[in-house]
Amino acid sequence: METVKLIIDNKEVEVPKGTTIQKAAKLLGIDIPTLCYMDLHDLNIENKPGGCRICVAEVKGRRNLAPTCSTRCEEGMVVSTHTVRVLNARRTVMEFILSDHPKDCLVCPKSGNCELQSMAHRLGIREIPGQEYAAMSTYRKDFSPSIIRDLDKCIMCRRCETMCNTVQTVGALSAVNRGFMAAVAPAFEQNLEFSTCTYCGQCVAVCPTGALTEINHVPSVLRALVDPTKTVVVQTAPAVRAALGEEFGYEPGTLVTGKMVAALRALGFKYVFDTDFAADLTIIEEGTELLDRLTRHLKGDKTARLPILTSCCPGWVNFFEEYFPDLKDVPSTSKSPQQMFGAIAKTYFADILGINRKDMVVVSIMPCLAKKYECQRPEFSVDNNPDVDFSISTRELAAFIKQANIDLKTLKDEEFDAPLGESSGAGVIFGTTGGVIEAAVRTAYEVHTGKKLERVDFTELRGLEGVRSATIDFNGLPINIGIAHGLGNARKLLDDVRSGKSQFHAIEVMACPGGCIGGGGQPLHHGNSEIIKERAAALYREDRQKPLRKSHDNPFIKKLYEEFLGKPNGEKAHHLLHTHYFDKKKKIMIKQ
Amino acid sequence: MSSIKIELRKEDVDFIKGVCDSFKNDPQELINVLHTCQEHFGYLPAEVQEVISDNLNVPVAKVYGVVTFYSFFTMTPKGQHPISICLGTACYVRGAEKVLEEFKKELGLQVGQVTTDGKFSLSSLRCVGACGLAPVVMVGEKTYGRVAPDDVRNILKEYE
Amino acid sequence: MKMIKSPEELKKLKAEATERLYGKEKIRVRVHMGTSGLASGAKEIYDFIRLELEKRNIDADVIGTGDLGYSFAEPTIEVKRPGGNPVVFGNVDKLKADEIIEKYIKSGEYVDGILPVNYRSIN
Amino acid sequence: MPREKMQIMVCGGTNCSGTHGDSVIDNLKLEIEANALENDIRVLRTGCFGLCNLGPIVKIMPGETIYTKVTPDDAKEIVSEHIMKGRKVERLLYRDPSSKKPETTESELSSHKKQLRIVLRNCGIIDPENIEDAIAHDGYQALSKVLTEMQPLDVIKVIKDSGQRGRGGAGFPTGLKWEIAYKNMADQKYVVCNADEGDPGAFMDRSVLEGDPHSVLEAMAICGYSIGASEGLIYVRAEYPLAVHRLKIAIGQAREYGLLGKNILGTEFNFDISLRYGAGAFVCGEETALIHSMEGLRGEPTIKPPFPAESGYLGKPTNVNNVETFAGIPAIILKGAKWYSSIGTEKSKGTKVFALAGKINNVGLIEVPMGITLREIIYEIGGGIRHGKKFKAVQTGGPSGGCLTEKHLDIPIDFDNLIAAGSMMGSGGMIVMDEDNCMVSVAKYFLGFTVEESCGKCAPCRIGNKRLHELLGQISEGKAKPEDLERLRNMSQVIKDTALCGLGQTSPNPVLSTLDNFMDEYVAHVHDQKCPAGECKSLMRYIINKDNCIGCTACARACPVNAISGERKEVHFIDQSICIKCGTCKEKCKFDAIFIE
Repeated sequence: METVKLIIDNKEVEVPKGTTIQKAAKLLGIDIPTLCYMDLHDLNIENKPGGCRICVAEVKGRRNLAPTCSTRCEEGMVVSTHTVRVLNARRTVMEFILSDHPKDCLVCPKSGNCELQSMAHRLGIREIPGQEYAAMSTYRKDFSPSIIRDLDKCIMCRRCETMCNTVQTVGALSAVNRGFMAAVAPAFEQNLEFSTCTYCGQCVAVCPTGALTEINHVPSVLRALVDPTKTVVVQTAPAVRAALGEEFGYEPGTLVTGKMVAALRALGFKYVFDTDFAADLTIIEEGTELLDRLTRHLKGDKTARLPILTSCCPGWVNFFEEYFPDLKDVPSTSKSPQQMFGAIAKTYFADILGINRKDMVVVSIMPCLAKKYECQRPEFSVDNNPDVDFSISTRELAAFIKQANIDLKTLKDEEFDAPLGESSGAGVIFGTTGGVIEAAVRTAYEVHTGKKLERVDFTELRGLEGVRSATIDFNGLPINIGIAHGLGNARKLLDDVRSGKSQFHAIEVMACPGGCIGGGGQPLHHGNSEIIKERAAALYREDRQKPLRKSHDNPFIKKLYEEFLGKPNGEKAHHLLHTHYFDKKKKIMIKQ
Repeated sequence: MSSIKIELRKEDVDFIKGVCDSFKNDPQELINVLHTCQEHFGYLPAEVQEVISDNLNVPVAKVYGVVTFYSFFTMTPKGQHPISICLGTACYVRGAEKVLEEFKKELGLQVGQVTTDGKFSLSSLRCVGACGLAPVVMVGEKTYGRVAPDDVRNILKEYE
Repeated sequence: MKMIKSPEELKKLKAEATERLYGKEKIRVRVHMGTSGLASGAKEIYDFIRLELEKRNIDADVIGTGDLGYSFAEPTIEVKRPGGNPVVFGNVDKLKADEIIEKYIKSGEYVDGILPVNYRSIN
Repeated sequence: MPREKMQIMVCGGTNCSGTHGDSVIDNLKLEIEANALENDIRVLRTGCFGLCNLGPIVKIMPGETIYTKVTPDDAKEIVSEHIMKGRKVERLLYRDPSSKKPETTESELSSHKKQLRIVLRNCGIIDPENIEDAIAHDGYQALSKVLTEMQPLDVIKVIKDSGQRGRGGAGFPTGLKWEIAYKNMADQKYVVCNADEGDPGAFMDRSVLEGDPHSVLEAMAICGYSIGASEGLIYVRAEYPLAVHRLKIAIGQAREYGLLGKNILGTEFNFDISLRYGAGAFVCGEETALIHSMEGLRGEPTIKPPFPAESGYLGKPTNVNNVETFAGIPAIILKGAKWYSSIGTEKSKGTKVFALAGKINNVGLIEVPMGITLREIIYEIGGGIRHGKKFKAVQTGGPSGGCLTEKHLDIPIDFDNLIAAGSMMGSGGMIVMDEDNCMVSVAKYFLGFTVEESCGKCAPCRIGNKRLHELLGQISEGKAKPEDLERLRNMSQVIKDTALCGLGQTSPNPVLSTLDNFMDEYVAHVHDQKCPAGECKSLMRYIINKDNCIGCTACARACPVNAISGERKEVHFIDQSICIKCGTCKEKCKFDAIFIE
């Protein structure tokens, strides 16, 4: 590889040709600050508009300062990253940015976790001159079912736009207007609700400021907890336990399952259950559906459409309802684990407790913002009583725990409650890309072949590549599996399905890059994709530690079918655990 | 979710489709499509942008992003007699701002607004290239040169 | 279709065009009709001159061109009489155009508003 | 045809302030009347001959005799000798200093004319809607020469040797640009003509497109041949409907004549041109922004490298030049690099078209050799300052440039000297300002333009320029603090240092250059709350002169905000706290009793 040598802050460094100054500096331990640049290297995501101009440095012989995020190293370059000129420029530009930013840090939802705030601190900004007459660019606030947009706080880093367009290909957000009033917004600056937004929350996950945050459902949960007439049940998604610890100072990848359960109990939840249980249930239903379609397909039944697509990710469901309504009979009809849990909790478990579903409140802790919208879908309620009442994100849970004076670190590990708290390792790995399909394969293989799996770990289905494929031998029957995470990658596979080119029997799709561990409701990764890798590793670790690794081995699942549901995909199961999809593409109506 | 239904007349939808077709539904031709549609409709209402988005397969947010980027595109209809005051440098140094003020006063409008009867709309633009005639005012297609604030009332009278 | 298929044909066409457009000595009027000229009323002057020359039975070519650059004196027109040098007149309104036709075009008598050529050109 | 009457033409008149043309005319008329010749001899006032250093000029027809530096006293001799006796007045003829030979006709004197038309050679001459008129004027001869006699590298060498630099603003050598695009291999390359002339007060590109579109088409084809491109695009402002119309006609005719399309002039070379429209974004003059705009996107600039020559339109090597650059190319090919490089200064060759505007008499387009001085442009071509006012400054380079003052009047204008003087060539707008223009307001005007035209991508331009504009507003309202001037300079410097594209980086130039050249005006606004030019409204005070006021009440009745009080027949008084400085009172006063302080 061709390399170049250059000097940064009097230190020599040799880097491959094409390396940016910023990356070269990092090798020397020089951390050049930036606000807009973001590199999620392992996920192949880069945001490099060169817009914040915080990362500038002096390059000898150059007329103006160079943005180090996008200036390539050249042989013999001499770079200084902290001369008086650079520091003055960086501070002045920061003052510019702050001069058009609300000063309500104390009450901002991003306070303490805001990259702009940290930058102001780091650069030692002590005053913002000219505030008396400085105009601010102000916009209407927008509250959608999942996401709050407060564009007054937008600094035009364009990360959300990159996520929404380049990565997710959702195209709900675009830079709009120009100059001082430029911002990132949906078409016609309407509410997100009326856009093509899937609520995947990736925009929120990367927003450096308080411009994009989630709708806070903690107050509603709190009200339910103190209501003596309500039995409050909580379910926690698999990806939450692998990330919650980060909010309390644990290293990324630390599993805090037991402490999380203890904290939830301490918060007053009557029953602390595991969404993993519902994940196991999902596998039974989805796996049965897959095998059914597969068998029919093999017999030549043209109505059995393949590939089957997973349907446990609500962002993904929103996406295909918007962009692929013509394929809405292709995905599995199985509800997501969150909704399966709610449906079972408010029927089966309410029966066990002998209470009316109206007196039960189901709360879910999710790594996801689309779940907030999903639980509000009208088809997931009975007589206006939703199966899942509130969905709060990992971040909200962390804040809730802190507000309740609970020191997570000192809590003793506790166990989930029965019966909806028991799960297999297959349910755990739902939280990472490839996990759902691996879980499904574990079950489908054994059900289809009648043989016991010798090897439970399908490592060929794991990894962070955007689109992956593998062929699993079902005792002589090769099953082609496709995996996509990130909606842009999903679109590629879906385009093939639409055109009939797809060779897959089953496809797993997760809306968020990395799967749920990289969800829009997770603790912020601040552009460090290592964190996402660590979380995935943690889930696979928990899977390995579980005594049961396959969903159909979960004794409580078996019991559920025996006592309540009957057969997988049976009539009752169909009624409670399956759903249907809608065509949500915008229609152009002809005026008569 | 984008579940709003938009309504347009069939001939309008057909017109837009025709325009997009004539540019081979190439997303790169978005600006040319917008030009043609604005020429036809006089402005680019949201509905028109939706149909363009649909035909060119460009997210409507991006279409809107483009429309709001370029000052030539507008989402509000112009008045029957659109009045544009050139604020190019040559006109500026010869007092165009005072002329603009006079129009604002006479019409009770701000730049970008239309009179309630839809008769006049007021806009400023940068250099129509008739610098020799500065300050220049355009009403529709007609150009008025060397306009002084005192002339404003007379110009408006022509259109009453 | 007048496809030019070789450099020789281009040269030939150049000669033909020059002959056709400039070969015959006659009165030639150029009205400068760029945006700036048109904004000052050059189109009206163009129409007026065409019509009036016809009415007054004067054989002439009237050509619309781009602007000459004399923004301060627009509209401007250029008149070339057979054998004479082209003369540019500025601030031409209908009254002036009438005067130019009557005096300069008909009898070569100059009128006010002449703009001498103030430049050199490589042409 | 009747025998031509004798006619005397005198330059100047109403427009010209530099000479005493008026008195010359008066005296000539007196002499003619004194000799009772008024029926046979006419005295006419003409526009500028472009020979102002020899002016006033008197031209006598027939014969085209030119007298130079004529004084009013010379009238008598001209009439008695030349008119009555047909003898030329030898001493008034111009004599070439070296040959001492008298030059008597205008054409003999033409080498003294300051303007030289290369780019504008056909503007106003040919019928732009008739390709044969263009062909009759050497149109497409350069293309023919290139295609049959030259290899691509030969063409690039000619352009390089000519020393032509891009007329779009930054002055990058054209030949070098072509060479880079030539060297970048690709299956498809593009030639783009930047016709998005957005600089307020500049209209040279439009004039070329409207007056001589074929030169541009021809040059683009030459460029295509040189760099290996078969497609050309013209990015033209939609606000130029006439230019678009004539371009469409020209392209159509060129195709019809086989001068665009396949196998041009029977060679292997294919080249065609299509139009893309701008939609009102100044920033699209920047190459990368222009390319994004052509791709149907927001015209936001991106960081260079990669340069368009590596990765431009659709990611392919793209050569972008502006209209004026292209329009000069055919002449360079036909007349040679040596000829072109003999014009201009050492580092800036050829001619430059300027759009003269503002407080100058002869507003319009001029084309002058590089190296001419501002003084020559303003006083010898532009006819001086309007209404005989005092020259204050010239803004060149539009919102990206700076102002040049009295002290810069004699520096030879070229790319480098303008930059050294704190301004830039830009696209060639030249706005002349007189004593009535407040330089703080001028800076504020340009910043207002930049704020409106900023794309909003980078923080220094999006927010920084807004803050600069606001602070200039504070200054012009007399509300700024002394330390704000230092802050103004620092903000300007940082924006220049950190902004993403050329628009942002140059946007503070009007501030920096006025700070450098007119610090006293800033100080007056900040320290004394006074606007020396009397332009800043909020610093103006309308005051009633007690001696002149007779108490007619006209002003008080006219005041729209009732700021004027006073009894009938008594001195009136203006309440400054109510006054909105509309000036109505001053207009109404018949006794000159109201003055502005």
